[in-house]
Amino acid sequence: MAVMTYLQAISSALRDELRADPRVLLMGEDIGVFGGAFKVTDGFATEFGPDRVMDTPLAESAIIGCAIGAAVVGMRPICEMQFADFISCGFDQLVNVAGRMHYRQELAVPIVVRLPSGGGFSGGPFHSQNPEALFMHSPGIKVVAPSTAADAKGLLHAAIHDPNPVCFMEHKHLYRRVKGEVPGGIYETPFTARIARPGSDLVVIAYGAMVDVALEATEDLDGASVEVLDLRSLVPLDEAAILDSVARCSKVVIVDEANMTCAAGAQVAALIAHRGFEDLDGPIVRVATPDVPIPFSPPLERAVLPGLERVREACRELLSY
Amino acid sequence: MAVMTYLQAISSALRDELRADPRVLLMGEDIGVFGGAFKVTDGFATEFGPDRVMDTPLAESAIIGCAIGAAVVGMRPICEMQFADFISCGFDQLVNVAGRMHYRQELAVPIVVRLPSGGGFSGGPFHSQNPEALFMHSPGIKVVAPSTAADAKGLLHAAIHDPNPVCFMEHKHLYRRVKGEVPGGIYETPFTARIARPGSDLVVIAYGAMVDVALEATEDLDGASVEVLDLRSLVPLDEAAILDSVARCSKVVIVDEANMTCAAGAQVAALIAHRGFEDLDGPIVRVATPDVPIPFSPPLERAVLPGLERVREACRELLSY
Amino acid sequence: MATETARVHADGAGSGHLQPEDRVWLLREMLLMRGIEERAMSLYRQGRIPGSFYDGYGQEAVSAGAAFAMAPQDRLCILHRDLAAHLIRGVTPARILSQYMGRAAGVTRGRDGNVHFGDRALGCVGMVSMLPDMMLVATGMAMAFRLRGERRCALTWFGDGSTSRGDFHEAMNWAGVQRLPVVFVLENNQYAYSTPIDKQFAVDPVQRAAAYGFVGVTVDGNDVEAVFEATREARERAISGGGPTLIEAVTMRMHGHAAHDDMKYVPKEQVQEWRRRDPVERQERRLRDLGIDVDALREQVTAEIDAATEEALAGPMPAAEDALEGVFCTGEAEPLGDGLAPWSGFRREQGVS
Amino acid sequence: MATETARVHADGAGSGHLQPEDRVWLLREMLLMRGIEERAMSLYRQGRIPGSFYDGYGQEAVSAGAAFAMAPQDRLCILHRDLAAHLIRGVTPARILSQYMGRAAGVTRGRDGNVHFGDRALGCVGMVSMLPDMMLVATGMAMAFRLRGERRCALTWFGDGSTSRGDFHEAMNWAGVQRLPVVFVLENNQYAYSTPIDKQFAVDPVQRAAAYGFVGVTVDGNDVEAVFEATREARERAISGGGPTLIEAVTMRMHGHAAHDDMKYVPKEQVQEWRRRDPVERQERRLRDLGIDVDALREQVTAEIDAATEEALAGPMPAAEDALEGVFCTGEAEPLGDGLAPWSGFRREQGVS
Ligand SMILES: Cc1ncc(C[n+]2csc(CCOP(=O)(O)OP(=O)(O)O)c2C)c(N)n1
Ligand SMILES: Cc1ncc(C[n+]2csc(CCOP(=O)(O)OP(=O)(O)O)c2C)c(N)n1
Ligand SMILES: [Mg+2]
Ligand SMILES: [Mg+2]
Repeated sequence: MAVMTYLQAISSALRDELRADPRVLLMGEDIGVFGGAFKVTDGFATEFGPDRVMDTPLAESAIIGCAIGAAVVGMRPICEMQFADFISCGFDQLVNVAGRMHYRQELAVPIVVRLPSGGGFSGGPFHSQNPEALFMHSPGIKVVAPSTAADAKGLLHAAIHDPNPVCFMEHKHLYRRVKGEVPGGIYETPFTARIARPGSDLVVIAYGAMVDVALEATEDLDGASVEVLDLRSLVPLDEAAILDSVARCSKVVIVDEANMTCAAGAQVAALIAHRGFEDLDGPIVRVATPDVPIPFSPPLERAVLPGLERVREACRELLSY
Repeated sequence: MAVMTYLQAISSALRDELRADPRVLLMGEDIGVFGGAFKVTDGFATEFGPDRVMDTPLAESAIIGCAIGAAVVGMRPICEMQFADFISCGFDQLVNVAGRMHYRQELAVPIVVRLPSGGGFSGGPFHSQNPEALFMHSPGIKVVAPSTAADAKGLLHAAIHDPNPVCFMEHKHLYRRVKGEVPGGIYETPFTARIARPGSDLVVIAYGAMVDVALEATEDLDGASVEVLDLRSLVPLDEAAILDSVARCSKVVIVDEANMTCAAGAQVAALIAHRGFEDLDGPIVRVATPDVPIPFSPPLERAVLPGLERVREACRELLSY
Repeated sequence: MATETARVHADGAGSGHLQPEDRVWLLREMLLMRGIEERAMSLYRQGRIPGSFYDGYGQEAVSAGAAFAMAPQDRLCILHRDLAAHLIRGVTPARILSQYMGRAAGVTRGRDGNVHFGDRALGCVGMVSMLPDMMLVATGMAMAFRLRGERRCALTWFGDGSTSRGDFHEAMNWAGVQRLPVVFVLENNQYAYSTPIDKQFAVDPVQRAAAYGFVGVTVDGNDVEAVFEATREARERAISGGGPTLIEAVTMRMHGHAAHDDMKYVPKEQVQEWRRRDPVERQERRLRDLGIDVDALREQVTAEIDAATEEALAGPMPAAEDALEGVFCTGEAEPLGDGLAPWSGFRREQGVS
Repeated sequence: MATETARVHADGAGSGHLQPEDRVWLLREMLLMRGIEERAMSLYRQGRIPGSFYDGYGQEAVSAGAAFAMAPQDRLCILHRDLAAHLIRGVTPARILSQYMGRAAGVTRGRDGNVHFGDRALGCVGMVSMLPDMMLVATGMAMAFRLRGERRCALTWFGDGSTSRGDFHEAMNWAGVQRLPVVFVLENNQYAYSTPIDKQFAVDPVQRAAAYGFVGVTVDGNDVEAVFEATREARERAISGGGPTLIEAVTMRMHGHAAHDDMKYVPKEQVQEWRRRDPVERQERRLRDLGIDVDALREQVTAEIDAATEEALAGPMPAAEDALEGVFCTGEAEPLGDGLAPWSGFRREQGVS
């Protein structure tokens, strides 16, 4: 198996699909000649031509809307938002046209929207957002969020093969920081959770960039056996895996990077409080970004994003409950 | 005190404000000559003129964006979405421009966005949505949702006086069904919860149209003493009142009409599971609309919206826990 | 490539590309549309149609004329006053009435409301309420056709009011930059709900086409053959690489926005003036001149609607359990199928007569 | 009212409405902009500016010329390559450099990134990233001015790329329908990030103004006096009820989109050609011809930037506790204040000289 960065794994999945399936088409701003703001599609325009790696006008609603149109006549469009934050400009097409199409008309909309998301590098209020909860709340959209290179590739393949609209949350902070072994060729990672590290005293539930934070924060926590559950998929949410971890560990900390209120973590907490209540041996603790725009200046940004210390503290406190 | 419908109370608040404050300005599609799709502004154009009760082009992003511009130069614009569902078309201006303005620039954006929301009358997937959770997840936006005529007026006054962007969730199903005594003149209902009916065995937490459902469903529940807490405001969320009810009742059912995942109810559940855990004497039960678009046909719509039976059943089950 | 706005068939001479059978077909579909909508309005008043009800009375020529120019392999996004387009593509009156009544046999099986439907098997995508979102979907279809080198086009309708929204612009601009085989039919019926066009735009939006680099055409929207002809030309241009066309069909919304709307805001004279230009009567006159028995046709159509109404009323409502099914596709993603295309010109193209 | 696109001052003759002091002021602000951005770039390379860094090298005339035509009571939404506008309104270089470095003394106190700022006390709203959202905010300001019968206008800049987005259209259309006192300055610098204009639009967007019912003007964006003159005229039109103006300032982005972008996608000849038209050098030549000591001015500016850099570097970073404050306004909503307006014409208007 090759060792790749998270970013290379994403590129590799896209390249493999472009080679394998003539229906696959990439659409986005500056993804062609320039290779994308993060260079995910570097060199693609040369290999696949400007029609299949399409530099679009600066128009997110059009990118999603045209992808929907292409999808229903047989293409497999993959849209890149230059930053996840810009999905606000294509939100209507995503939630109202793509998300509600199959239920209403039995017409599948096989599109993937790639959303470079998350903070940690002074991107400020408009280049650091984690909008996944917006899609989770909108029926008909799948949402996945890989934390490792292997899953980045496998989930992207699965997303492209899926007959439904899929939001692929790729965390910018992982792009070049995360490296790992990645199987060759096309393979699918299922839309289910994965136990990143088994444990028995407490489970930290996380996804995306927060999985590493959870692992590192709890690596050595006064000898406690801490499980880390990597959700990988937010829609569908692997409720069985979540409840299973809770049943085994009895204590839960949920970490996500999005703004706290109505976030993915809120849904996981609500699920456990309802259906895992009897297994609980302490409050369900959440660590998330408070309800503020992500500030630009490093001391401010550090103060709001969930970091090692906050996770560690939350776990310690709960363990001693 | 006059007896008014919920809709008349909203009209009355708008009229009083237009009379009292020259900075107040209504903007929306068909609100002028026609008086609005629901006739909330019936006759207003005659009294206040087409400039202050402005028929706008069909352009939600422009309605919100122009309201922001007018607000920062001293106006107090109140925008009407013809249906709450259409906020998807003005979502970006609302969350990125209005919501994040004060934090970034200390510039207040005193706008109100009126959102006729909710289902129950075969409005189908695009005239029945309850998008409040989207705003709750977006920092910098207040969200209120009255359930009575008196609160509809008082919360709207408070929203208009508030220096921040406020989403005013007015439930279409309550417009003409709900009637009540409404104080005269301009008064403010605080952005806090209200105990709609005190009780001690179980609390049902709800807002908007679900408050009546909760009250009716639990009016006579095998003699149990059921409290109903009407949240009224979702941002800010009256955490103290919620935790207080939970402390007194120990059992909680949360009802909201929005799609289940990441809804307001999820946030309330997560809050309680974290900070009210010790007071709990049973799982936190949620009743909400499953994650489907709201279907048009009556038997389908009835099957998904939270109704009396589902609430009753949830309470019964929890009471016997 | 900015071209001038042109006018076709303002003289009402009719299209030279239509056989008598075609002209009858067009009238038939307009009569069907009008008849179904009238029937639906009375079903609505009887409480048999839930929600609201919208119709296209007085605008029948726009959807009939444009849809008639579309080939089986073309794709359509049909708007809320365009019932004739569904009929032409092959949706039966019984399925339409079932749809309005929220029955299981409706096109969306009760999932969506009256005009929000499209039969995917017939190459149509049902609209969403958010106007004019479908312009982008049609643009995307056309993009796929161009990428694959196919001689097909996409067509969508939209109202004067919805030209104010951003998606109008994004679609027009994208289609212009990429020179896509798409036909945009702007149904200018003078009002957006209660709002007259002078509050929607300062300059007739057909003028915008040139600023996007393609052809804009104004056509008498109450002359079904003129609409057909303009669309036929636009389709030819599209499939032969000439890029998009914006067709403005000038017409009038003769009923309220929806069933509840008494249209008090419309000056009476305006309605009276347009009543004289009724598109159905106009086509009837043409056919009577050709010696065709229009009254027999009317009777046929009424009988068909009667039968359809009975069939629809006899059908069951959807089962409550069904409400949770189908949010996601669980099988293969099947693309849109081909629709009917009754224009004789297509049979001639294929050597069939 | 659709008018033709006009060209002003393509000959580079300079504006007849500027006194020598004004012309010096304009050069000074352009030199300051260039100098601050150059300094910032080296601070960025030293790791003292977090995040990314964007500049407006080669486009200094567009923001300087347009902002100089704005009165104190006018309101501005300033975009990412428009630093000179901030300077003209009265934001000091030290506050700008502090802003870039995320310091407490920056205009947004570290809340937002480098170019995303505006000083509300000086009548400016800082941009959001989503382009061109601020067009609607400016339109709304102008709407308020018209409603209140005030002789003021709003102005905003935006790039060629952002003309593709829906908000461009909604703003242009709304401003046209309501004939609002707003000036739209389209900064056509040939690229949107890596994407050349021919992938953004088929026809020069200045042509769209007529389709929205107002005046479109093309101006040499590298001639600060021509930009001033076009904006002055547009402002006159706006405040006297003549409606909006779209000014297209044709220029070239001479640096990469941001600090990380080597601009490989731009043909070398294109850059070379535009280098000859440098807007700063052009204004310098004009002033030298008037006998003004440009070198002394340059030195002054450098000294000012040195001092500002020192001041900014000495300032503290914001306190971590501060991160949670101020999401909501808790006091009174205070509207925007008035900015500086150094053009001598405004002093003359007020009888001051
Ligand atoms: C984005 C959006 N906002 C508001 C509405 C509510 N609405 C429904 S129809 C309508 C008027 C549409 O006018 P027009 O486009 O001219 O179409 P017409 O009904 O006249 O055919 C409005 C405002 C909508 N459907 N979509
Ligand atoms: C809605 C939106 N989508 C994407 C981006 C990412 N982005 C930042 S600048 C830029 C190019 C802007 O081009 P243009 O409008 O010509 O302005 P310029 O930078 O050339 O001055 C892009 C695509 C954005 N800022 N906003
Ligand atoms: Mg209309
Ligand atoms: Mg540009």
